[in-house]
Amino acid sequence: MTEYLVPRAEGDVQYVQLLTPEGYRVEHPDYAFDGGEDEAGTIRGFYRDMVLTRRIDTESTALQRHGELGIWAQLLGQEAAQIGSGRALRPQDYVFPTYREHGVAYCRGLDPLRLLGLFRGVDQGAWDPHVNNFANYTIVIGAQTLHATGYAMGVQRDGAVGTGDADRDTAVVAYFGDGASSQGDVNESFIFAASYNAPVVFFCQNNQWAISEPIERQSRIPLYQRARGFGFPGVRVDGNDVLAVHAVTQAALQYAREGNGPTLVEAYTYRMGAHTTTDDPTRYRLTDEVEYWKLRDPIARVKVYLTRNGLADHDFFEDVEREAEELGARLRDGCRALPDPSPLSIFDQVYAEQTPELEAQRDEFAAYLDSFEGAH
Amino acid sequence: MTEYLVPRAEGDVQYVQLLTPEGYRVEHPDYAFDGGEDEAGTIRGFYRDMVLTRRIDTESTALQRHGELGIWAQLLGQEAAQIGSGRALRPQDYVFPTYREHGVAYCRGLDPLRLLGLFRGVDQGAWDPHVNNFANYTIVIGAQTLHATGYAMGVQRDGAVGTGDADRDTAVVAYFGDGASSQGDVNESFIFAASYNAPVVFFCQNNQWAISEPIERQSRIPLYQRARGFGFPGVRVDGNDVLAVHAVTQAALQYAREGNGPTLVEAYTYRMGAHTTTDDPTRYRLTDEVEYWKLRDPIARVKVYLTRNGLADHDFFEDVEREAEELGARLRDGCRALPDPSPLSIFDQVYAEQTPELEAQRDEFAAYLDSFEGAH
Amino acid sequence: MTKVTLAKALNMGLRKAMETDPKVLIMGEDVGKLGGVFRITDGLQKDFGEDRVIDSPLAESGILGTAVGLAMRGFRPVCEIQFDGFVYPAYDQIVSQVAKLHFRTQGAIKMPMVIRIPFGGGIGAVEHHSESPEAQFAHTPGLKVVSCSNPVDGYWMIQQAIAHDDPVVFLEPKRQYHADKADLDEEATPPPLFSSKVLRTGSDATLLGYGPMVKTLMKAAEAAAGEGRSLEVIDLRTLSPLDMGPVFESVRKTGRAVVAHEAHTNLGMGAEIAARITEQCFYSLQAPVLRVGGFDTPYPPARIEEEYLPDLDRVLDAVDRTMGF
Amino acid sequence: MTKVTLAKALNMGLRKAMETDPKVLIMGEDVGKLGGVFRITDGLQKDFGEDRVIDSPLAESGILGTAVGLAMRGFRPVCEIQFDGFVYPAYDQIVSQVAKLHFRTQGAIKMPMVIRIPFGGGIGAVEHHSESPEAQFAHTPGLKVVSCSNPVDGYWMIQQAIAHDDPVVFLEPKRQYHADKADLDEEATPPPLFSSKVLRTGSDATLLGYGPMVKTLMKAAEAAAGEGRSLEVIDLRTLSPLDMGPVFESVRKTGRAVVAHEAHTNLGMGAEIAARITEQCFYSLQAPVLRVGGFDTPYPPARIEEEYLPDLDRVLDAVDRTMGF
Ligand SMILES: Cc1ncc(C[n+]2csc(CCOP(=O)(O)OP(=O)(O)O)c2C)c(N)n1
Ligand SMILES: Cc1ncc(C[n+]2csc(CCOP(=O)(O)OP(=O)(O)O)c2C)c(N)n1
Ligand SMILES: [Mg+2]
Ligand SMILES: [Mg+2]
Repeated sequence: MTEYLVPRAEGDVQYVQLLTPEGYRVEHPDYAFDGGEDEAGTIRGFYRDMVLTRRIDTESTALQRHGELGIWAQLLGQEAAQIGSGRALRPQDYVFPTYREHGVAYCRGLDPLRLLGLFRGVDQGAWDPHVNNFANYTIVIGAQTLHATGYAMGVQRDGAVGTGDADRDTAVVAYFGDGASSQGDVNESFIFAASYNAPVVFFCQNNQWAISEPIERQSRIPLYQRARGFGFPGVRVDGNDVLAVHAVTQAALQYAREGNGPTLVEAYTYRMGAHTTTDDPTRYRLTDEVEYWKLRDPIARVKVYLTRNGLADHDFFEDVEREAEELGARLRDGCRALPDPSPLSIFDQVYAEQTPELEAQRDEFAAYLDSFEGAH
Repeated sequence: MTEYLVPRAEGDVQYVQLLTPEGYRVEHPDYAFDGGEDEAGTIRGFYRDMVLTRRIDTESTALQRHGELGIWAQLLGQEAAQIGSGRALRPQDYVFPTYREHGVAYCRGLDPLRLLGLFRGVDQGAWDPHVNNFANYTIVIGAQTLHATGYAMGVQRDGAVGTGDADRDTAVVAYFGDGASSQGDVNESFIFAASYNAPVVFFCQNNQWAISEPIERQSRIPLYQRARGFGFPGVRVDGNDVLAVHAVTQAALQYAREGNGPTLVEAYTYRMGAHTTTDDPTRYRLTDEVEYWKLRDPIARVKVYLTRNGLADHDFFEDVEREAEELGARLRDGCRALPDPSPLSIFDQVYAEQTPELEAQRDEFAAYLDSFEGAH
Repeated sequence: MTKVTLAKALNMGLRKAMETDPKVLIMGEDVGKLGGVFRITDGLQKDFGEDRVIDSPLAESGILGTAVGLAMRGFRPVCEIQFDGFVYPAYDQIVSQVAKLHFRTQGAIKMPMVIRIPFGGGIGAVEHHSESPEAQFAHTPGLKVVSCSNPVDGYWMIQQAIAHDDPVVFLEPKRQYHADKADLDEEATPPPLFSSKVLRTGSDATLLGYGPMVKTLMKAAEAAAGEGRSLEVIDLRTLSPLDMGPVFESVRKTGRAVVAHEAHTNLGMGAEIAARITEQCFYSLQAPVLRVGGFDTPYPPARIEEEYLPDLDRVLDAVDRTMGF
Repeated sequence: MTKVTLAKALNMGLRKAMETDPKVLIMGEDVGKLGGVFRITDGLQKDFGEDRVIDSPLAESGILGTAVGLAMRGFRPVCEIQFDGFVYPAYDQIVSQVAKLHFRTQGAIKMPMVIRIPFGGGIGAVEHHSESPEAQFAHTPGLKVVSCSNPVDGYWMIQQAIAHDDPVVFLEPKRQYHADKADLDEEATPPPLFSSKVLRTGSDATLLGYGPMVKTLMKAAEAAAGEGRSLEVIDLRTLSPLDMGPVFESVRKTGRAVVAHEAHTNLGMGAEIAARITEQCFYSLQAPVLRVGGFDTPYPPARIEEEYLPDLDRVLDAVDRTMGF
């Protein structure tokens, strides 16, 4: 399939970009980066976020290699897409992730150890979503886009949209992948969101691959254009440019909060690693392509920008590095210390109101387990 | 919901039209009607087809009222959409209908009595689809659009597309409704068709209603534009104009046969009757709307055109009327004569290769039935 | 006391639930102005508005999937599936999301949702309008499944299901919607939702059923009584969890049981009920538990559906057979 | 004779089927270059081309729905569902279309389709990757359902399923893909597809299972033999239709049966098998048929899946209990 030999995103890709791979700021007619009062500080913050997110990723990958995790879904290369969008959220906004939004989870304040619990197999990603307004990871492709849309319909019913109150108006974000765009559920979520004008931002990380399948298998036109078929705006952003992602997401969120309805944001990025730690991408893609994307690294360009413009010094980068080391150590230790669940606990979590028959099954199993205790 | 008070299709609807409701031919920059050598004869044929189709419909509605059918899905008002498209097909083309394409069935040469079998409940629409290249009615909304796409993928694999051989190149048509456009399956069929560039025409009869739900609940932009989101052409045609429907469908079919892939055709029409004979449309729509559409009757405008231009005389119209009467009589008699299935037959049709356990169940039931025979 | 049909009772129960709790929403195809194709939601949109009685796009997965999100936002969605055979496009959302979210989140998320499904045959309909999908939902941990058989139960059970914090698949025997009227006392105290009920006591054998079959079982017991045979009838009411206590008690007394449902016999509820009775009442059983179900074929064309559906004769035939052991 | 794993045997069987019949197609996610996430289709796209080994868009309903159309055009699609838990988006197409088209058309349309599903647990995976959905398909008339338990069966059964004119849900015990190697004689004559098989004869009780449980049952019988207990083991192989002849024969001899599966116990295959055995062997039974299954909870996190899955101890515990009656 030589048609994928030529690295995509070469020249012909039209997207919103505010920081080039070489670290130069550029203008865009429709979008500008809003870094607040202390713009340099904000960008340094993004840098730190991306480095820490990458550390979460590499550390977790290593933990999987050491047998501490059953599997890990890597985000390497997608840091800008996740931090840029995650940092555009307000506290009251609500996120519905896939299984790969570790950077967004981090932005929402979820302890990365909660993510490890899922991949270690001690739980199924059992955090309380209402604590950080960050829903639980969803593995069935696309299902969460409908949940997000429904939640946004709830937001409408609560009158938390279009009031002009910045602390009240709420947007919902549905993350999904390029592959997911083919699922019926995702398209139905577009239909419901359009029909009810729900305050939801569909944030697609087009990382070019759905396991071994290239984006061309899912769509023959740029994905952001899917929205045209449903009557709401779509925009493609350089997903490796944290400033552009932030600007575009912020605009889409605000559009939703104001009651203007859904937007599709396509963050054009690349999955630098394997699909998961069990995947072997050499079977289906060429290193040329990976090499090409290495030059567009989302973190490197921010570092160059900060350095070239004297916005961050050596100490800053060292501090971030140290912080990353600490985070890594905490993850290593914390992961190993995650307690295994008790076998009997599974019976207690099936229903909000336990059933007598399941209670009986539990008791029977408890007695059975006890019989071994006795035997030893 | 006053927003539906104003009859839709007033002025702002852009579509391909070649014959006005008043029966005047008009030009369109992209589409021209091709009536062959004997254009007037062709149009008279369309007229006849539409009248007979309407008769099938009204006769069946009457049969339902008399208790001879369990239910009937009326097509009243959609005759042009169905005859215009049905008459654009070549023998080798293949049709995947919903449950309302009685006019297309008629074009394919399927005996209308076969349709009555389904609605009478003597079978489930059990015609052999390969005889007329007309698949069986599908009741689960949207499911057949994927079947059509798969069939079209098969056509590709058989090399029956893009050869230039007019008797070989094959297009597939998937009929569906405006409501169906919201189903995941329909959107997935767009994705598969686009991805493989399959020779399929998606023919949507937008009759403005999905039972009680207006089209606005399904899409906030004109439906034909849905195709834009998937990267293939979409076109809206006046679904009550048999010449325009024929021209547009013929073009889309030819486009598919030549290997250019899918097209979405939206035939903008109106369901003049109830959703089915069990529906009561007065609960959800205004007579004003129906009155408006009565003026756009698909048959009347052809009659006016033929008459005004001296292309058909009184005898012709009388002949058609007589033919319709005969057809009606045949349906009435034929319907009543449709044999009830034998209860035991249901066991024989579950599998191509009968299973011993089902055979046993059959035998047991046969013995049980026999026990009553004895008792009487 | 008012005389009401099952359809009316459900409508009244829904209205009551909406009045009681402003978080209760109704969602589905044609549930608004039309009041649903069976008119079960008749008048509710008019009185509670379009925000609470939501006509959805024609997409069942979309209905259930957005209901999940609405439930997460604190609402209590009551989703109507238009006909049994159209629940399958939503199957993934139901079994992988609705059923599992409480478990996945260790209780952080509740799914107080009701999935109303008019089910069963006997109305002369075309394909996909007469299915009995209960076993598939009852096999799915995380869901609860109930079925009402009469107007009074309909009125109470729908309210109890809506007030319940777990997702409930609520199966309505569509053939009974307008079949009979019953006296409804809105002041009465209903039995718990997840309980089965002995409707008629007897000593020779136990008849078990739910939803549309209950009426048939009662008639069968009546007919049998005429021939001097005393049959106990139990309306199971809840299919997941099953409330087997009264069943075991009954079978220990009668020694014989026949379980009936419209669903395919193979792997239908009858299989589970037979297995449980046999496990728990082995020494009391005078005969194997016999099953009377729909055949293991797709639902047939309407003209022969009455042959397909278990009826009084087939139930009594099974009773004869069990007595013959 | 070659020593092959189940994964390899299936791959060889698929290849053979594709060589034999040019109408055989393979469809699914990542089945092409990658050869599927389990590599069952490894090398097939390279040798048979993209037209016959089709990487599909990420949409299960789309895969099954287009397969229906391809079957109507005369092809024989073999659809791979990547993991058991991802079959549900295709559930509607499977139960309402694939299963019913032959019936609907009174035989005018055949659906010679195989739906391959790697199923079951024990591989340390995350949610939705360890499901056992067999009962739901076996409950659906129009489908046939089989499961292989070893490489030799895998090689033959996949070919037989593909050659068969009805739709076959083909359940592959993913835990066994690379577990063991077996001698494969490609010249042998396989037993019929829809037949169960006595793997070990015994006299005290009968163990029944399929797919991933068969190995456990054999080990249990082995262990029991060490304690002087003689257990018969039957690999059911076909779940719909069931081939109960050898089972009845066995139970009439032993008087006791234990049926095991990973699927939830409630309404699992065990319920049906227990019910049928009880119906047919009532006077031979010394004890109720006991069931050892997955609990009636969602599949748990990987760290406790071994507790959830029926194992040798739980099987032997059930044998003890059945002997205690
Ligand atoms: C319904 C469903 N089908 C298949 C899978 C298996 N699967 C997991 S991830 C994946 C690819 C997803 O690709 P994409 O949406 O692009 O997201 P990415 O993994 O690239 O972030 C597949 C096929 C699944 N999880 N759910
Ligand atoms: C999956 C599914 N859900 C619901 C139904 C019930 N139903 C039958 S027709 C219909 C409306 C279809 O509207 P549309 O697609 O516009 O076609 P029309 O009937 O107007 O021709 C509905 C909801 C169904 N048949 N299938
Ligand atoms: Mg991707
Ligand atoms: Mg319509």
